[in-house]
Amino acid sequence: MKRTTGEPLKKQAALGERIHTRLGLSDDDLLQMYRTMVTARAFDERAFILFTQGKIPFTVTGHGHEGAQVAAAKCLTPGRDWVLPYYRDVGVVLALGMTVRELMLGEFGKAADPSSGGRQMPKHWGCRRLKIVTQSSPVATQLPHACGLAWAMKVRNEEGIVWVSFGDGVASKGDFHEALNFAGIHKLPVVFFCENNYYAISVPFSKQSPVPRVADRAAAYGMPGISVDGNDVFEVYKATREAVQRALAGEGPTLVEARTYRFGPHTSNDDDRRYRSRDEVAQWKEKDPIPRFAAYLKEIGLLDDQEEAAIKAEAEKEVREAAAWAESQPDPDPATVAAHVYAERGPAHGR
Amino acid sequence: MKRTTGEPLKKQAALGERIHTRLGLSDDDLLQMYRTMVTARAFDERAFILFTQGKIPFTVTGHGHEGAQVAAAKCLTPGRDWVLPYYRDVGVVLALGMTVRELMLGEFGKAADPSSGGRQMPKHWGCRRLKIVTQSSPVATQLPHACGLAWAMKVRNEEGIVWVSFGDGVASKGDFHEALNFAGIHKLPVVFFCENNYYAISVPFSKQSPVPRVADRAAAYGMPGISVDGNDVFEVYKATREAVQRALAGEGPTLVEARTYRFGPHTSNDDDRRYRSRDEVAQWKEKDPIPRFAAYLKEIGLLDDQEEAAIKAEAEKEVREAAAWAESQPDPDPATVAAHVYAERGPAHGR
Amino acid sequence: MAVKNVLEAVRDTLFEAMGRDQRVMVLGEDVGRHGGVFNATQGLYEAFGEDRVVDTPLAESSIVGIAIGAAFGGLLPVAEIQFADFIHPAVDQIINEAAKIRYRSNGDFGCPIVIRVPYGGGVHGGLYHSQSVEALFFSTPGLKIVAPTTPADVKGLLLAAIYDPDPVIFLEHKASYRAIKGEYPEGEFVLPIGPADVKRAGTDLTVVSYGMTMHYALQAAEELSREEGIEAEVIDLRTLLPLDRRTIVDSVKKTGKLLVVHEDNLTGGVGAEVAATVADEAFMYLDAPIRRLAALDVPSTPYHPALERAMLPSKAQVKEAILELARY
Amino acid sequence: MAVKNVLEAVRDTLFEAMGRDQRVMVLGEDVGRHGGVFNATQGLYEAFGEDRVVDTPLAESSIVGIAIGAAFGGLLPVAEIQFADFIHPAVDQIINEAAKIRYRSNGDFGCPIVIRVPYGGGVHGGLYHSQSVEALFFSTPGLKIVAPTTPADVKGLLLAAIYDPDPVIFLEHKASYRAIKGEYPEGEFVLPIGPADVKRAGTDLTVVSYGMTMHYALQAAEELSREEGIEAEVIDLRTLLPLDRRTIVDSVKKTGKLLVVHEDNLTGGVGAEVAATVADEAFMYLDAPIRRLAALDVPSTPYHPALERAMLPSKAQVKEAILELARY
Ligand SMILES: Cc1ncc(C[n+]2csc(CCOP(=O)(O)OP(=O)(O)O)c2C)c(N)n1
Ligand SMILES: Cc1ncc(C[n+]2csc(CCOP(=O)(O)OP(=O)(O)O)c2C)c(N)n1
Ligand SMILES: [Mg+2]
Ligand SMILES: [Mg+2]
Repeated sequence: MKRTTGEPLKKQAALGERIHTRLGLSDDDLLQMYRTMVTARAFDERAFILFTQGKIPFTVTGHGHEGAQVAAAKCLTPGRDWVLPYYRDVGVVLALGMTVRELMLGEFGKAADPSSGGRQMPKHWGCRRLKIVTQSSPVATQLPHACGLAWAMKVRNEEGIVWVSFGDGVASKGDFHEALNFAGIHKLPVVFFCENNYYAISVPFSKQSPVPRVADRAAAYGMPGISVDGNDVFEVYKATREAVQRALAGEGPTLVEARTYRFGPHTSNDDDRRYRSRDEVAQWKEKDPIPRFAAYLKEIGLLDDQEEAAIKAEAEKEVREAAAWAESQPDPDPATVAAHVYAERGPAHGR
Repeated sequence: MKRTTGEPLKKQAALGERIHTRLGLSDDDLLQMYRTMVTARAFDERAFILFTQGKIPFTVTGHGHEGAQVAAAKCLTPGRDWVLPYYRDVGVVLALGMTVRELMLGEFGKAADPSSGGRQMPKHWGCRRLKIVTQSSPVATQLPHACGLAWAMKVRNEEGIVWVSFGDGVASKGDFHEALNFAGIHKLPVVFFCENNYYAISVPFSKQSPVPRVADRAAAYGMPGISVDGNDVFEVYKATREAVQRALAGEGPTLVEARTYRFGPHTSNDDDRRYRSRDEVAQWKEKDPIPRFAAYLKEIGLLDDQEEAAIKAEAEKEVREAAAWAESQPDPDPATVAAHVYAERGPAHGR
Repeated sequence: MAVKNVLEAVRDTLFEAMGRDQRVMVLGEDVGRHGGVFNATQGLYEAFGEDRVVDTPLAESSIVGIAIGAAFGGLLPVAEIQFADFIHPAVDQIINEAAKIRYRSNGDFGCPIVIRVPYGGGVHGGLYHSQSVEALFFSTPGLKIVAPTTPADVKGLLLAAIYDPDPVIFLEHKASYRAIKGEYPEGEFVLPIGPADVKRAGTDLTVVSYGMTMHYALQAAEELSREEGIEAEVIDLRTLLPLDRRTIVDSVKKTGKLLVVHEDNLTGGVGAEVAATVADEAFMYLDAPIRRLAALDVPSTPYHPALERAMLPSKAQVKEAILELARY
Repeated sequence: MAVKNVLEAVRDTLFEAMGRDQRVMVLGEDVGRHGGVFNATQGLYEAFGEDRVVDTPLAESSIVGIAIGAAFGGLLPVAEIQFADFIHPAVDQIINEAAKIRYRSNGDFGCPIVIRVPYGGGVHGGLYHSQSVEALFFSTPGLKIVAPTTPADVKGLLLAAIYDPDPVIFLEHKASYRAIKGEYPEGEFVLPIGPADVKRAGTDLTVVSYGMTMHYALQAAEELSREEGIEAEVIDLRTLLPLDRRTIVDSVKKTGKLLVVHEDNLTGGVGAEVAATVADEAFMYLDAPIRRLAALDVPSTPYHPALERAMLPSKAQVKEAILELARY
């Protein structure tokens, strides 16, 4: 979508004090971020429809987390930084450069699914090209991997950082502790990014955590812990960027907590009415990061209602077309089921 | 040993402001504690001699930790509180009521060893009678057990607390985190007692911990963390007693850190000269809790040089005799090797 | 007798046990208000309260570790591991602690815990919601493993497990939850842990199995009886550890042929032990090679149905294997 | 060629590999300044510095997890687990992560790590410094397990493991460290992971083993050759996973009899798979029941030497088992 009038630019110039300029974000950055958020939302909505239609057996969505995800991803440099996202991070992987079509292949578990060729459930992304590390489902296991990657970058003097994300429930696990401890001891260039949506499936945060904030745990690891409103794109961007800068400067890891909410059920198998009141959900929906960001863009004249609708329509079209396309792609060949148990040939060359 | 003159009592009365009276410890308490410390020391010295003589294949000592151990144990009520000690805690189990002879059976792995009938290495105590829970060697695993015990006590409305000890290295492990997290969430009556001797075998504390104190980790679990000079019997006693009182009052867990030092090698298999300077060891030996406590006892007239020597001689005699006795006791019968894999009969009745 | 499915059997048995005995508690992720991601604990929270139905943090090692401690304290804990695929962080607590407590304390302490573990594939769960983990624990003396897949067996063995003085891993095949229905005995109904169950008597060959593949074997045996007059004896192990070698060996002594079938992958599976036992103790009675049918030796079950089917043993394969061995 | 013991072979091979290739690193508890509790990493810290010789915190899950991440980052990590008995907290990282990375990424990622694991009993280590853990990992496709016990095999397979593109568990029998000596090949000497090694050719029966019991078998075979004229073929598996079924089956086809010996306990051990394979693939060639000799099925090795001896298979028992089977 191209902008058609110069008007808003003028308006923006008059608003030199606006937060995004202070943060060094350009108009293009903002629009690109907004589009990615809308696309992420549309993607997950489509995935859920595919599930409801019985076209795919399962999905999991990031509804509500898009602001935090896209803001955090904006701080990363694709191809330089290693990224270990978790299953809600559709906004992250889109922002990094995975395409809607690639992601749709994953939803259907198609042969060409770049993450796993249909071996993993949807949303378990991996992509060597973009340094997105292959995900498992057991939670927290990726946190020590992030430390190992950071160790390798450090001793090989490679520029860049490691960004790893996870939910609030994950902070309860042993691997969380062991990883943050190691990163803290060795001041490794890792950004630990927690998307706190206050539930681990049905278990409320108060039964996961004796402290009110995930970030409160950072001090035990000798690292800064920053808790921000995860539905505020700029807060998340600012905190994550500072964390990335600290890491790049050799000052060590940071724990960033983005407080947000998941609007839908845990996965397509879940019924969240069993454990959350509709009131609570409705209250959080008022803080939806997408309309909130849109309001900002409108305020500074970067967006109007018509453009907003157009971006949404465009995103919906893209994901719908991608779904139809992906559905028609070849399924994995059962004859390949025993491939890749071991490497076809050695020796190791770092992969 | 009985006191022979009333003199010191008078002297003590004149010192009403002394710390031990403020803490509610009687003369008898002090002398009993002192004797236990000296016995623990003598026991471990004897064990090491037995190893050097080739009479036992292995041992591990608590040299240097005795002050912390005996002070902590003084806060516990045998038979009421559950106790999960670790392999250095000879002072703890002696204070609770295991006998020198029982412990010596363990050193030799004799059939009558109450902890394991010779199945475990020495110093892996367990004793249902005294609510001392059977120990494994993998570290940190006992911490969630402590939480489970506390849960059971809580829901069954049993009076008492759970006391669990461990080394500084253990704070690095996942099980440490998961246990303290659970205890913090549910405000369980547990005292987590860390004997920080600044080494996990050869690995110095600075490579285990990004924070200068183990107690600094407590805040992440919503519990108080108290770090005390572990060679100061009164500091340890005070902190532990407060922790026990909090637990009894339903106010939840506490992490107590007793900073101390191990005077000898990690175990009889270890040579600590590979990783610690003799200077460092010598400096810590100046803070030896036994002479330090003796000095206090002398100051308040509870002990003189002669009595000090007598207590030592008595302890040495006791452990020497116990060693000779234990050595002569029957070895485990090889025919019992397959016993106790499963219960001989059911059903379960809580054990 | 009421007819229930396996899931209902699990839930109702837990309900009965908790109603009858204050010491019984359940703990795990989402077992409380939610009632469990499979609904296996539904209603327990409302009936028995949060002291006895505990939503734990997301931390499997501590789930088992806390259960162990609670057992020391006199409770009879039933821990749920949400999916078998997530039991691995608890392996230390299970193998080094629970299974060794009695032995290492020379009988002074025991560990009466149950670990309920939904397992198995065929549910489009992909690599991490499909695993069979019995081989992981099968070399662990001190531990018991049961894997019942009829509602009656579930009830009888779950009650036995709760009252067993030793740690029991209670495997529940996810595909059996709704697919397998049967009579659910009322009241006190306890089956002994240990004995295998001859689910179908036969003379031509012995099929040893457990879990969903046991049902495949039963169905295939019925069909082959009708279609080919082949009479397969089908043994449902039900208890995997300790293994009931006697029933297996006696059967093979009668039939002369053995097929072992399981959904776990081939190498290192329970089937190897069954085969090895028979190759020793019933060698003189064997008329044919011992056959095993199992999942492919790949790291886990892939997500896409086409791959999943290619990986797991099917009923058709079981039938074919029985037929082939019968004709040997 | 120099004669070295197994421990020296481990250390010197690590030294060579690190000297030659910047990517090789070691990590674990006490591997740095201390040089390892068995001295297996002695001198590495001084030679290669703390970036490449890393004293980790006391946390096994992260030791393996960090190694995996470092491998993603282009290094070739060799992790040490101080004793096999402490590998259990790392089971999730090993089985669910390392072994599944290639498969789950459809070949996009690999996991070239080595996990060195001192294991085995007979060293008065009690329940938690004596365990054999091979059965725990043996049902894990995607993982490789090697267990060499001669200095030459150690060198050849450790170098192979370091350069293997997949995760390798490298089992080092603690009792072999000083007891087993032999020639240590100089320079580049790599053995393939996979093939078993026929350590002694024979015609009367096949003995399959690995680890210390393999040495017992070799000694017993020599003695029985002299004393009784019995010629046992002794196969050293060396690689347990993937299992070299071909060499085993071919040998049994020749000898007609099979004895499997290992120090791990019987039930669910590697021996079961070996026996099951032969009971299927060499059934027609078998002249006798397949025998297994292993440790007792108790939770672990007890501490007191009298109990320890009663639990572990001895050389005398191996000899007796060979003799008995040969005479069958
Ligand atoms: C080790 C492990 N245990 C259990 C699960 C099942 N499970 C999947 S997601 C989840 C909750 C995760 O909650 P949180 O970390 O807060 O992330 P969220 O889904 O809320 O974003 C659970 C229990 C798992 N994937 N891994
Ligand atoms: C899980 C586990 N890993 C490794 C070991 C080997 N080990 C025994 S004691 C020890 C160091 C413990 O240090 P710390 O916790 O500080 O206690 P300390 O011995 O210093 O009192 C290690 C690594 C073990 N027992 N358990
Ligand atoms: Mg959450
Ligand atoms: Mg220490």
